[in-house]
Formats: sequence, structure tokens, C-alpha cells
Amino acid sequence: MSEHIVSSKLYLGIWITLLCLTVITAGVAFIDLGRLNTVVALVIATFKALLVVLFFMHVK
Amino acid sequence: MATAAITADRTNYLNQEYGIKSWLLTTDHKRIALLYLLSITFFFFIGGFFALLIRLELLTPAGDLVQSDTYNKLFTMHGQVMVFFFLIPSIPAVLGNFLVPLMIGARDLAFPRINLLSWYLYIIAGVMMLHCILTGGVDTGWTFYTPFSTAFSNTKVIEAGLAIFVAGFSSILTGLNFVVTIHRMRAPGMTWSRLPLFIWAHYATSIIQLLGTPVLAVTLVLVVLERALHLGIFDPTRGGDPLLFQHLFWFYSHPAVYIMILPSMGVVSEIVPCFCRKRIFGYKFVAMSSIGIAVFGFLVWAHHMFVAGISLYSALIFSILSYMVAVPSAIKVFNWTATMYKGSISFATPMLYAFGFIGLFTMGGLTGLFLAALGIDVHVTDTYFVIAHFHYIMVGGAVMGYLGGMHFWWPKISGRMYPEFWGKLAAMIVFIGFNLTFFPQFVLGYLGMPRRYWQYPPEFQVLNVLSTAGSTILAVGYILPMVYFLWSMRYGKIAEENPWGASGLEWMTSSPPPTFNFDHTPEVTWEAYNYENIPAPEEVAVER
Amino acid sequence: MFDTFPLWPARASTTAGSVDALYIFLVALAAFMSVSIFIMIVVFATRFRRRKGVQAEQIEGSTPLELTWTVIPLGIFMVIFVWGAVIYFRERTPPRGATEVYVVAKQWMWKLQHEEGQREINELHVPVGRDVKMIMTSQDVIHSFYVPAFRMKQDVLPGRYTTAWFRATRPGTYHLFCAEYCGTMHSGMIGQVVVMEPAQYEAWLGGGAAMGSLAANGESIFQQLGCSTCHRFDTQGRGPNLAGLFGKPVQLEDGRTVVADENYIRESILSPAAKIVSGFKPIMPVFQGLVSEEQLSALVAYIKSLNQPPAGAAATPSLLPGTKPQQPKVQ
Amino acid sequence: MSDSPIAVEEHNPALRHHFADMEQQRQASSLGMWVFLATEVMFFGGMFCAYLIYRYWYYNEFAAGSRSLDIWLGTINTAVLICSSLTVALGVRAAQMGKRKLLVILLLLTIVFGLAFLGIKGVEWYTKFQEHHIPGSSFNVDDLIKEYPQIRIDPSHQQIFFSLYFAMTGLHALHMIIGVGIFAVLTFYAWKSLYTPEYHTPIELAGLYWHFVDIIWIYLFPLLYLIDRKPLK
Repeated sequence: MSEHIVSSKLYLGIWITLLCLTVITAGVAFIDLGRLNTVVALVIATFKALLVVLFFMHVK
Repeated sequence: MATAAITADRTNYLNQEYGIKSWLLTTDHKRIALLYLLSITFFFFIGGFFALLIRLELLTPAGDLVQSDTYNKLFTMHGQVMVFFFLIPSIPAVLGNFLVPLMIGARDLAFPRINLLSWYLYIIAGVMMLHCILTGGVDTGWTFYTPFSTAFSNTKVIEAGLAIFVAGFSSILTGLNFVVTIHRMRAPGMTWSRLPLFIWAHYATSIIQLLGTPVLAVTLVLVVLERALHLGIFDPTRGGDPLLFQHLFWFYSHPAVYIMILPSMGVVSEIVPCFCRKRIFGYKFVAMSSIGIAVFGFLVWAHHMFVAGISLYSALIFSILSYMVAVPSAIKVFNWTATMYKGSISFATPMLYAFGFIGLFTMGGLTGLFLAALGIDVHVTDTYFVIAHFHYIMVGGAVMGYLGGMHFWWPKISGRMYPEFWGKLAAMIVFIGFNLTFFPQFVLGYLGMPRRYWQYPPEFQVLNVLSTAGSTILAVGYILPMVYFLWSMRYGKIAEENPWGASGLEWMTSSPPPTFNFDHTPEVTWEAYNYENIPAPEEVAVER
Repeated sequence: MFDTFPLWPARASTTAGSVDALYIFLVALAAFMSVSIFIMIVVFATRFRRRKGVQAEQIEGSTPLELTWTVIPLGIFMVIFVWGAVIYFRERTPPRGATEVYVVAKQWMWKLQHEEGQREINELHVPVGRDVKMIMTSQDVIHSFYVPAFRMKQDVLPGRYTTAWFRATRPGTYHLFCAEYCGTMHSGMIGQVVVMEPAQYEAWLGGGAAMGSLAANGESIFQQLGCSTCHRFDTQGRGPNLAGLFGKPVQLEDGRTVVADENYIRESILSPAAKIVSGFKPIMPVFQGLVSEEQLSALVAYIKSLNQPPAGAAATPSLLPGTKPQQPKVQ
Repeated sequence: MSDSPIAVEEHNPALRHHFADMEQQRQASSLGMWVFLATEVMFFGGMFCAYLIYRYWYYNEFAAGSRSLDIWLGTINTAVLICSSLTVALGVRAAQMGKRKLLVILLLLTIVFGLAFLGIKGVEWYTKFQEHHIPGSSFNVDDLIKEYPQIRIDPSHQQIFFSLYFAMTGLHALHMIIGVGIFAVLTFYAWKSLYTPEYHTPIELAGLYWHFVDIIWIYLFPLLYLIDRKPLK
């Protein structure tokens, strides 16, 4: 929506971060953190969702 | 007539173009409003027909008019057709579609093609529901309670569920159109504090339509999946929980009753100031109470489930929240009454309907306090007390508001005046018939007659006979307006631009308005309801 | 009130009086509010009707007035809320030591079992002045046990027990309705609650086919299904010792502690895997589908009867040699 | 009064008659899509609520069911969807800059990733079909009970997990199919160079919709696949 064109490097950066977070969240699931497992999974998921909303959906 | 009789040949949205295609493929919000008007009137009379059959059956304690299965289908179909195919679309889709762009000075809704899609979804849903009715109907009650609807009913639950699922999207799209139009397409100068209260009410209604209906959609999907594929989500024998269905269902269905009543409140907030020639009392409070109702409406759903098996403490929470949601409605009633103080009140038909609305809605609201009181709710829930309560709100409130709005804006919609005498007569008949039908049911309810009963103990018969008598009068009262509205299309007096001398942008364009509503986008520089500088029409009160 | 046109059903239970009191208060409040608004509208409509040359006076509004008719209704509503909640609290907490009746709702009939063993269909005989606690479940869809004269209604859900209680205060025969839509003969699923003098009740009790108390019936089922092989009372069997279990907290294997109420016992019989007592292995077979609702009620009654000390219990379980059940803990 | 439509200063062919200018039309369309996404959140919200309640009640069955899902395919699927989000974001950027060829390529890539996701999801469902984990008459979980002896599994509760699994991933897949359909249409229009730097709203809206579907999967992946992957004691 905004007129200025976002640089493609930023998109690639966001993309890499999202992939890493996916791998992290899958990996962390194998470590026994007791009740924290769910909390960590949801925190990472929310952080990824925020990345998508703020950058990919031009909300920022 | 004082103003020059406007010749009918001036082009307006009705005679802009003719032919079926011009109607079925229109993207003009005014034409879509008329398409909705025809379709919901059709469903209103189907639902009304079922209501008459139910009342006829209940004349006698024994079940001697129809079989019990047929009776169960009758009250289910009455509920589903009336709620999903008349009450929810009635004012938003007819008066809202017609007036929201006009009132804010826009040339059309934000998404005209989505508006037409909304009507087509409504028609598809209507056809599905009609097919379901004609080929056997459904007997689960409009509430679809599981596990009866998913495991024990052998009627067409899937078809009815899908029909309502589609009708839900029609309602969502209407809400979406209104929210974006009100946000983005107001005329210059039309600030939020100058918006007519009709718009505030529709804004609040749209918020509920948008956030509530999808939950019903997903609940119906789960019911259909469970019934078709024998899943176990709501089936206790397979680990599911029937109460989860009730929570998900009422999470939508309570806000849905505010979808039904808020638009009527918007209509009354327009009629009362116009016929009192006065600014509404406490504009900000009435506007904010609409939003308050929309917000609190989402927090109170489980007051339908006090005896359903929810825990004692959650029942306490929902009871106190239900009292919170009653306060904005009380504020509105007090403000309407205060508006009449020191007014210059005339008694045209719309005002009679507004009086009726305020009276009956007050009684409906007050009986809601009975039901929110936990001790009493245990005794009266699922009895005729509840039936009387929600009919006072929906029929006494929403339908009275709808009829009042139809009379108030009929000159703008059709360019003709309805016959004043017949209008007042119909309003009286509806008021009397309504009270005779539903007031005895309060007593029946407290005496303990359960709802959805095909046969009942003999001691309840006298009150049921009264109620059936009332329902016939009510039926007459509802047929009259349809007759004279059609009559007025042909023979009614030509209406001029502002027959009631009302404030609002819709009264500043011709009746009926041109396709693009305004020849030049209006510039709003005055506050809402500035009746001090609008001349009162001389002849409106006296003309017979 | 005159009984040709009664305005409320007979008051035949302790809560009926208080519910009617709140009802009358609310009717008065509603009447007062409706009439006052009606009068205000009529007065304003007549005094301020449209007259030649009289202009309406534009009044913006007055915030203090708005606040008054926000706060005052809220205050009144809170009073009503507390009043209603108090009644509800009393209705939803059955007194300890109430005589129990097990109700099984089935599509379009009520089956009731007294502790003493009496079985009834669509009829419930209760003595005056004694607390009766209903432990109810349904075999198919949701029903609702509703006795207007007691102002009592409680939905009966399949798959779990719901409880309701009342104490009848006036002898007589009162309607019993099913208040939750349950299918074809929903309106036929009605019955009668017959409240009798204690003496009459004992006579009626005696007259019934003496099949032994529900608990005794439960004990025979307990043997029949082979429960006693694991749930022993003398030695530490493979299953937990059920003596004195009812009403007490139970330490579960995954760390949670739950109170052993009727629903816990029912769930542990039907799907034992749900809650495993700590220190025991999950070897109990699933009885879902093998045990009818009536047998289940009997088993629950039997396990409850293990709480009473052997001397006082209505039916002394003969299988209770050495272990002395502790005093039942206050629930 | 003549009935000529109001003169509009610069008349972009894509400007709809009832909007004053392009900016108002773009803002209205974008707000319309965001409001629609809010309804979609409530739509999925109903199922997430059911998931939450049943996970709390039947944690063991949810843990066993989650373990039986193939985590590798799940992770790859999430990565595929994130790649499709990237191509959509770059596509919107290409539309803003009016690069028609780049836009078409990126839309095609998005469709490819979308179909890849659906393919992998189809493989997962098929393996579930072979393991008889699809709820209904042929449902049995003896293999799960044998595989995880430490977890107590009640077959009817296990069926609840798989009912929710198929309902949620099914609804998500349906939204993916609709998304791929929309992108196919948009690719065709983009190929016909309908979109210019001034007017590319359909691309933006489709992008918003696609990112939303991606976000739903970002939550679905941990909630369904990673409930309890800890090594069993």
C-alpha cells in the first residue's frame, strides 16, 4: 500500500529468519522443557506471525 | 401541494433502466435493497405461516392438528426461517443497504459487486432451505443441539446446516460492506460525531456480524462433518462434549440477537427526533451505547446455559455480565423518552411504530432481567417465559422498528406516500395483536409450561387459546402493510424530497433518488439532527 | 392468588418461596418501569404535541442525567444479581446426607431408582421434609428434569452425572416435565412427583418389591463383573482399595489430584485410562458398553455405601472383614 | 437536473464510479480485505477453541497423535509455505514497480509452492489413510498403542484428535486451493499486463490473503505436530 518500494534484500532477510525459526521450533520440541515446551512453541509461532504481518503485509 | 408536483418522468434509480437483467445484475445498492426486500418478505410470510400452524396446534392440550414429528419440524422451521432469513437480514439488508450510502453522502457502498454477491448467497441459501423444507424439513430446533442433531435426528440436518452456513456469509459480506463504507466513504464534513444514529447502529451491527457469524459457520461445519463422517467432536459416547457445541453456538447466537435489535434502535433513533422536531437527547450516549451493546454482547453467551450443566461459578460470571449488557439498552430507552420532552410531537405512522417499539422493547428488556437472575432462570428457562421474552424483543422490537423504518423511508424508496389512515390502523392492529399473543405466554412460562411442547397439561389451555387468538390478529396486522405498500406504488400520492421535514442527507436528494444518489457530493457543515433550521412540514399531521 | 387463574405453580419446596419472592420483586420493578415510561410518553406526547407557532426547544442532553440513569439501573441490577445468585447457590449445592435417587433419562421416559431399591418409571415418590438429591444421567440425548412446583430444573446430559436437589414441603402430586427438546415424544416425557407424609412413604416403600437396596444390588454386580478380583479390601490388590474412597481427594499418576465424586467413579469404570491412581498400572479393562446405566448407578451407590462405618450402613457389605473404613471426609 | 456523472479529475480506467479517487479506492479495498481476514480469524478461531479444550482434556491422546504425524514432512511443508509467502511479497513488489515479466514468474512460483504444499499434505493424509487413522468406521489405533506403550490411549479420544487434525488441516487446505485458484486468475491477468504501478490492488489483496493462510499454518504446525516430541521415559 505504501508508495515506497521495500528493498528485496529486506524480504530475503525476513524469509531466512522465518525458515530458521521454523527449524528452531521443530528442534526445540525434542528438548524436554516440561510445561515450557508449549509456551516456547507459541512464542516462536507468534513471532513468526508478527514478522509476516509487519513486513510481508506492509503493516509497518 | 405546496412544492411543485415533481413529474414522475425524472430519471431515478427505478426507471433508469428496465428488464430482468437490469435488476438481477444490478450493483446499485438501492436496487439490491429492493431485491432483499422482496426475498425477506417472502421468507417472513413462510415463517409466519409456520407460526400460525404452531399456534393453531396449541389451541388444544392434546396434539390433534399435526403429528408430533411435524410439530417439531414446524417450530424448528419457524425458528430457522425467521431468525436466519428474516430477522438478521431484515433491516441491515433492506433499509441499511438503501440508506447507509445515502446518509453519509456516498454514491454507493464500497464494494457494490460484493453486495450483489451477498444477495445471491442469500438466495442460494434460501433455495437450499426451501428445498430442505419441502423435502422433509429438520426437527432439531433452530438451536441444533447435539447429540440430538448429530446422532439421533434422522431429518435433513446437513442440508439445513449448509443453508444457514451460506446465509451466514451473506450476512458477513453485508457487514463488511457497511464497515468499509462508513470508514472510507463519508462525504467531506461528515465527521463521526455528525453521523446519524442509524449509521452508528449499523456500524455496531456490522461489527457483530463480522466477528460473530464465522463462529456459527465453523460450528455448523463441525456438525455437518460429525453427522456425515461420524466424527465424535460433540458425541459423548466418543469422547466429545455436547456442551462445547452449546458454547460455540451461543457465542454467535447471543450477539445475533443484537444484530436483530440494534438496527431497529437505529431506526427509532431517526424517527423520534424527526417527529419531535428536536435533537436527540444525549447523542454521544446513544451512539456509544450501540457500540457498548456490540462489545458486551460477546461476553454474555452462556446465560442461555445456566441449567445446561456449566459450573456454578461460570454461571455467576455470565449472570453479572448479562446485567452489564442490559445497561446500554436502558440508556437508549431513557434517551428516546427524554427526546420527547419539550418537543413538537406529531403522530404519523412511523411515530406510532416508534412508540410501540419503545413500549414493547422496554418490557422485553425488563423480562430479560428476570432471565439473567440465576435463581429465576432455573425455573423459567426453556419455558414459555423465554419464548415471550425473546418475542417481545424480536417481534415487539425488531419487527416494529422494521415496519416503522419502512413507513418512514417509503417515500424515499418508492417516491410515493403510503396511505396514512391505513398505516395507523395497521400499527394499532399489530400492537394489540402482539400483546394478546405474547403477554399470556409470560404467565404460561412462570406456570411451568415447557417450550417446544406438542401437547400440554389441560390447565394451560386458557392462556394458549388467548395467545392463538392474538396471533391471528397479528397476522392480519402484518398483511395490511404489504397490501397498501403495493397499492401505494401505483396510486400513492407523489412524495416530494423531504415529506417529513427530517434531517439527514438522504432527505436532500430527490425521492426516489437518482442512481448516483447525489448530483454533487454534499458538503456537511451542520451537526446531526439540526431540526432548529429545518421547517416542519405543515400538512403531515393533519392529512388523512 | 385466586386459583381459577393461578399466576405461579404451587410452592412445594423450600426454594419455591424464595424464587417467588424474587419473582414478585422483579414483576413489581418491571411494572413500575414500564408504567412510568408509558406515562412519561403519554404526558410528553399530549403536552408537547405539535401546535401552531410553538417551536421545539433543542436540548443537547445532560451528562449528569445520563450518569444517573446509568448508575442507578446498574445498582438495582447488582442487587437483583446478588439475590438471584444466592438462591442459585443454595439450589446448586446439595446438602450432605440427602437421600439419593438415581435418575436415568431415556428417549421419552424417566427411570428412577431409590437407594432402598425401589424402581419407578415417570413417577417419583418422596417423603415430605427430607432432602432428596437426584443423580441424573441420560442414555441418549440431552433431557432436562423439571418440576415447576419445586422451581427446580437441571439438564440431564449423556456421558456424565448432573445433580439437583430439593426438599418437598407440601404433600401432593406435582408435574414432572422434560424441559430440553429431545425428539418426537419430548412433550410425552412427563410424569409425576408424589410427595407423601413420612408414614405413607414408609408404607409405600415397604409395599414395593423388596429387591434389596441399590447398594446391595451394586455389590452383586461388583462381584459379577469380577471387580473384586483386583479391588480387594483386605490385601493390596492390583486395583486401588475402594473402601472410604467416595468424596476424598485422589492422587493421580500424572500429578493431578481430583475429588472422587460420582463423575470420577463413572469415568473410571467406563474409560479407566482417563485418570490412573498413582502407584497403579493401567490394566483395568474398559467397561464402556458393557455396563448399563442402571448397573452403573448401582455400582456408584455401592462404592458410596463403602464409606459408612459397617454398623450403621443400610446394607452392610458382607465382604468387609478387617479394614476399618475411616470417617467420610467432609466433601 | 442533468444526470451526468460527476466529473472526475484524472479518470484511471480501473477507478470504480463510486470512488472519488484512486487513493480512496485502494484504502477501501485494503480495509475490506483486512476486515475479511478478521472474519477468517474468527472462523478458524472456533476450531482452535475446540482444539484447546480437547487438548486439555485428552492430553495423552493428543501427544500420541502428534507423535504419529511425520515431523519431517510438516517442517518441509512449513518451509514451502514460507517460500510461497516470499514469492508473493516479491510479486507485490514487482507489481508496484510495474515489472510484468518478474510478476508473472513470481506468481507462477507461488502457485508451484502452493501445489507442492498440497501435494505434501496429500502424501501425509494418504499415509494416515493407510494407518487407518482417518476417523470413521475404519478407525483403529492399535499401532499407536503398541508404538507408545507408556502413553495410555483411549481410542475414542484418539479419534477426537484425528477429527480435529483433519478438520483443521482440511479447512486450511481448502483455503490453499482457493488461494492457488485466485493466483492462477491473477497470473493470467498479469500476463495480459492488466496491472500497472497505479493499479495493482488485486495482487495486493491476494497477497494479504495468502500471508494470512501462511500465518494460520504457522500456528497449526506447532499446535498439531509438536505437542509432545520429548523423548519418552
